[in-house]
Amino acid sequence: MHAVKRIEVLADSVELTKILAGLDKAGIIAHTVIRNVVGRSPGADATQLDNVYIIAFCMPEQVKPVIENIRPVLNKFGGACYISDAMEIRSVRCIASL
Amino acid sequence: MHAVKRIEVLADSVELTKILAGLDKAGIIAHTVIRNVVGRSPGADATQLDNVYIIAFCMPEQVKPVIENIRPVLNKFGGACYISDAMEIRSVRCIASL
Amino acid sequence: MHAVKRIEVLADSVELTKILAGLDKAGIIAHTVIRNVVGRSPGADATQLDNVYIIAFCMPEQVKPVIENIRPVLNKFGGACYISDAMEIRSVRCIASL
Amino acid sequence: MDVSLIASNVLSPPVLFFFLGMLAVFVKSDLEIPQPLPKLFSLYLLFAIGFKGGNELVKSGASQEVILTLLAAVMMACIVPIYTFFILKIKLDLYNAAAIAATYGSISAVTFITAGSFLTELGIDFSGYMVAALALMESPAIIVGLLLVKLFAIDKQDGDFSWSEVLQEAFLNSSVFLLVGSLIIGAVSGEKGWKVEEPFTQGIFYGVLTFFLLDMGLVAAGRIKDLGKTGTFLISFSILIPIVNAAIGILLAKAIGMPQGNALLFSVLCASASYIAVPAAMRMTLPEANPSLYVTAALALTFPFNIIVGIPLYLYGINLLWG
Amino acid sequence: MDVSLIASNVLSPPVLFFFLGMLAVFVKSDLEIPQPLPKLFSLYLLFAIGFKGGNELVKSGASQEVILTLLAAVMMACIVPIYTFFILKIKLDLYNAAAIAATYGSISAVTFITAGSFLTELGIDFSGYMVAALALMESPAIIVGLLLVKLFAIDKQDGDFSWSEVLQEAFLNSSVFLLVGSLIIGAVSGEKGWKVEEPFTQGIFYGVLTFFLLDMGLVAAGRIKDLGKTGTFLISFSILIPIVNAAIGILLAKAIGMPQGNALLFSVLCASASYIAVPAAMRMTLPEANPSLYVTAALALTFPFNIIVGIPLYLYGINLLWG
Amino acid sequence: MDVSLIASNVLSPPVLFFFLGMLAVFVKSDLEIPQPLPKLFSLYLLFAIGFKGGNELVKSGASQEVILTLLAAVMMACIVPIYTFFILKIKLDLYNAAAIAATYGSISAVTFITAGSFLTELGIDFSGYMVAALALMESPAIIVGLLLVKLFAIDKQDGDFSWSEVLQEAFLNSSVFLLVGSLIIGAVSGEKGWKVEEPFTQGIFYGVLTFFLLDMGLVAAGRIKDLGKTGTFLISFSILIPIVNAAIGILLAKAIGMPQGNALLFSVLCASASYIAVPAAMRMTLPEANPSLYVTAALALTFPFNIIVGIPLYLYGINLLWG
Ligand SMILES: Nc1ncnc2c1ncn2[C@@H]1O[C@H](COP(=O)(O)O)[C@@H](O)[C@H]1O
Ligand SMILES: Nc1ncnc2c1ncn2[C@@H]1O[C@H](COP(=O)(O)O)[C@@H](O)[C@H]1O
Ligand SMILES: Nc1ncnc2c1ncn2[C@@H]1O[C@H](COP(=O)(O)O)[C@@H](O)[C@H]1O
Ligand code: NA
Ligand code: NA
Ligand code: NA
Repeated sequence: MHAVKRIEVLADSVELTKILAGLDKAGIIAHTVIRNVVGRSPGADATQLDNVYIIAFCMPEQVKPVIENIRPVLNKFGGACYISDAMEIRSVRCIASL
Repeated sequence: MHAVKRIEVLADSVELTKILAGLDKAGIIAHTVIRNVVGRSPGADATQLDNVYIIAFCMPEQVKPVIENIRPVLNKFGGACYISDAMEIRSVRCIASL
Repeated sequence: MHAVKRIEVLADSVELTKILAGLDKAGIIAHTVIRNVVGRSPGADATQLDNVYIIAFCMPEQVKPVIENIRPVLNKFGGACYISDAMEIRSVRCIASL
Repeated sequence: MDVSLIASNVLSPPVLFFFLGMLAVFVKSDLEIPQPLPKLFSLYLLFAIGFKGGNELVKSGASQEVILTLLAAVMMACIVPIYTFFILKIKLDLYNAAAIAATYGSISAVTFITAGSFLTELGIDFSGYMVAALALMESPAIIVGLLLVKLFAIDKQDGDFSWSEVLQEAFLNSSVFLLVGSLIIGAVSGEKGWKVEEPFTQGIFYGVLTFFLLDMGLVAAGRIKDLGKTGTFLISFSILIPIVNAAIGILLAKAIGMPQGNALLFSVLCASASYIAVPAAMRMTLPEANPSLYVTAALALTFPFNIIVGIPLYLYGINLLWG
Repeated sequence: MDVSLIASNVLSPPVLFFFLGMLAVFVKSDLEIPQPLPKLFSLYLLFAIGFKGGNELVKSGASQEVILTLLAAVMMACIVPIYTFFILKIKLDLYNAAAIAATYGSISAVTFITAGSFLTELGIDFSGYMVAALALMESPAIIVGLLLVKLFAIDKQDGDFSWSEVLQEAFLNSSVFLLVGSLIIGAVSGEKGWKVEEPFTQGIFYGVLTFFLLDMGLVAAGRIKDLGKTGTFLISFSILIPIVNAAIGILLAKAIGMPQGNALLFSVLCASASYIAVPAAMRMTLPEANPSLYVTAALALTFPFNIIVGIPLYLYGINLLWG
Repeated sequence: MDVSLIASNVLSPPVLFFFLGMLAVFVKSDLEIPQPLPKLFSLYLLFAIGFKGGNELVKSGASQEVILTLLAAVMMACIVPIYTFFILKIKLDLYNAAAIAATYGSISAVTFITAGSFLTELGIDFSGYMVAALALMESPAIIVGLLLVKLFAIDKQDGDFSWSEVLQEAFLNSSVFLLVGSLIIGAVSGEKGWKVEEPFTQGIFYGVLTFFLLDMGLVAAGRIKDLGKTGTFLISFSILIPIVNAAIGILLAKAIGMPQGNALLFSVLCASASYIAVPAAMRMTLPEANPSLYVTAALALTFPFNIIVGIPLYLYGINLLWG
């Protein structure tokens, strides 16, 4: 059991590939994507029908490079990113983010 | 990067409009809704097939008014609401919750 | 408003029954399941199309027994589990996790 | 009772697939028909019967028989929730009694459609305007059920719901809306419209019904484990009341002089209970009532009972009376 | 104008169900066709018209008429975005003008299909190779729209998009890909392939279209509340420009000597605007433009206008000219 | 080998749409058929072939030919995993060898259905009871595969799975359950049941298969990038073993005296590998094996090979032998 960071990205589905590439480049391979999420934001006038919700738990030191990779995408296409704390219970099977 | 609060509401899908109205009234326009979520709770006997999971990141000072708006809905129809901490990486494009 | 723990489990959908049984055995009846979640992890080579994302908010003292129940499942079949903090706004209607 | 009637009902593919769905749950097969596929089937079935019914309604016109049938339908939809409410109040509280009464006053479109397929297989005619009776019987029970709550609630603060929301739920819920809409469009678009739609609305109809009943079997069986919490009173209620309602329906049909096919469909409408539209309305307007009770009774007991035993049983009664 | 033309369009089931969908939104019914069902219908429709079109394309061969028609199609797809761009620039900024221009230069397959059904109902023939025209008109406007941005962007750093991504979006987006693929397969698989696919691609086609238009009604009406933000300029644009584009299309069709059925389809292609493929491409390549504007104009105004008024109106014009 | 055989296979719409799906992935089109639509198609196909097969099974009765065919089917389903296991053990560890062996001992219903369509197009008859052979061949390999693990596991603690879970997965997984259920219902519901279901189960069958193969093309091509990790041994295995299995199947078919159509279907059953039911069972019962290996081999190599080359190749062999 050790401390990790939860990165959550909410964005239009057209950005998905770009955001996952941003995670990848920062060394974060593990992620989970929830599609067909419906959202609203003051930025977009209408209800966006096809958003994605991306969750990735990673090492605290990976947060900074990820943000650097993702921010330009969000700046160009919109979307939001949130960081919070969590504790990881990793199975022995994988070596993800150890 | 600044501190925000994550509001999560888990409820029956019939409550969705009422809960979003509660967010709106507290000035929280941005939100994300995940539909077709399956849940169980000690309150309901059976597995509920059509729940919704609502996530909204907002300013810390918006939490109190939101709770006041949402609590009566949850009291009447059931459901649960959770608050936690997060850091926001906002794009420059939108002015949501700044 | 009182402190609770958020348990998040990300795993292959074949594990769902086993993980819910693990929650149940630790006295956590309330949960929410998001299906058809897409994920990747360094453990699995390919993109997994049929993952589940399980969320359960529970009392802090329930965390330890849950982990003990779930860890063997994750060790055998893969998956990850994360714990974080939240505040619960419970409706008066249910007595879940009070 | 004529054994061949039961046999020809039970051996029809839709009913057999309903059994197969139930069996899947009992043997713990992982067979499932994920959402929104069941939703697709139910939208399709409402569209198809509405469109066909409207088309035939125009041909039949508004004879005295039609008007009497539709009046009888509305009457039953208003009376059934009243007397079932008082029966239910014997054992249940106000809110649950009202919610279950509303459920049984309304109808199940799939039971109706299955009865229609049964008649078609037996070569017995029925009129397209029976779909109008179906449409008319969906909503009134919701209103009646809530009026009963208003009347009998001691603490007047309880049971506070906005009537505009109630009317909305009753008359504009998706089932009623799509059915009535398709009925009107079917009536308006005439022979030419029918011809082009026919391979879709008629050709594959039976197959989609079969698939949908497979799903209904899965869902109904999944609810059976909740029967324990329901109690013997409600279990008996959900088997006996359909028979009572069907019997009243049959007598009324005889009095009006409906042909046998229509009489069966009418009795099935009286006997069936709503497990989609009314429960959704009740969750919104009577959150004090327990969905486990009204959904389980209608879905896990009354629905299978009508599909398997009820339909041939009611036809047997009709055959006796019409003789 | 011949009233019977409007009537026979408006009273056809697909258009009536489009109204029903809009009505559902206006009266706040909870009717919805959840994803991915609309996606299923649109994949099906592209597959079915592509396959049929390809099959007929082979039979008709590459006559001069065919070649002229396809050339005219590509020409219109390139010219429409140019002149609409300059009209739009009067009131809108560069990015929105270009995105809307691209939207109107491209086409709406459902409008085309509805026009085809309309012709079938009236018993007017049209050629299978019109589907090839449809396919050819989807993509060019995307390229033209982005070229206009490149030309008129003052700050050359703005509007920086990779051309490989643009070409990808334009020519390999799922609509174009499936339509062209089905067209080619329809052409290759011949009479034998057609026969086995026919109950699926032809039989239930009209019914699926009807269902899909119900959903389009729901979606279009849901967008109408955004019209306020759109402004009167864009509202007028989205009603008037289709008429202008259709008129040019009709004159071109007359000049080439298309038969009446083909002329209607051609004018409908010119008049219609894309609300799926082009908006998706614009979000990727011109994120500076506001999707609310281009989607709402194409979907909430131009699409219903064409479906309800445009199709019979353009046919009326064609009937006058062809005499 | 007769070129016209390959041509008439490759030019059939289902196979062409399979190519189209693969092409979509290679050119990075965003074409996708979102879940649960592929699930709908596969449920439908199992339902339709089961129902039809059961219906025809009753007509053919239980002749010696039928019994011998079904026995041969079960035999092959038990033997194939055994000898493939020993071949696989040359290069792979116990768990992966057993999981892949189980995969190849079982069958792919879609390959079977595609072979059936191919025969129909060529006008070659085949018997409805071949569907029973298909059903019988799904499960045994799962059991055999796990028995092999039990036998060869050195550390006896490893490979600990509960046999009740294994039997559950083998005989009650949704594919087997729906297929066998539909088969029985098809047999029970007779001519009358067939007639009403026919437009659904038969009419649109070929079209749904076509659509489903489009999706299979997308899925199979998506897996191809994993082939690198699979290694040349497994790549050769997944092309050569189907041919070996088909050859054994053909010889057995000849020995029994099956007609040519049945012989093709039988050889295709032997040659095909499961990429749905068995992988699901293996994930539960042999989590030590790597799904990337067994799914990729069956789906990205063996499936396309059989669909494109295998089916006409095996028929060519049969035509030679039966002369
Ligand atoms: N504060 C927020 N809370 C929850 N979801 C948000 C928030 N901000 C943005 N989103 C989601 O992200 C999507 C794109 O945001 P935007 O780019 O700001 O339009 C929205 O449609 C929402 O689904
Ligand atoms: N403690 C919890 N953890 C996760 N989900 C919950 C929890 N409590 C309630 N839910 C979700 O909220 C829905 C409605 O809750 P209730 O009103 O308590 O029946 C349930 O069906 C669950 O999906
Ligand atoms: N660090 C992580 N962040 C987000 N999702 C994860 C993470 N690790 C695992 N997952 C999810 O859990 C699934 C199974 O993980 P594994 O067993 O490690 O292959 C993956 O396909 C992901 O969807
Ligand atoms: Na009733
Ligand atoms: Na156009
Ligand atoms: Na095999």
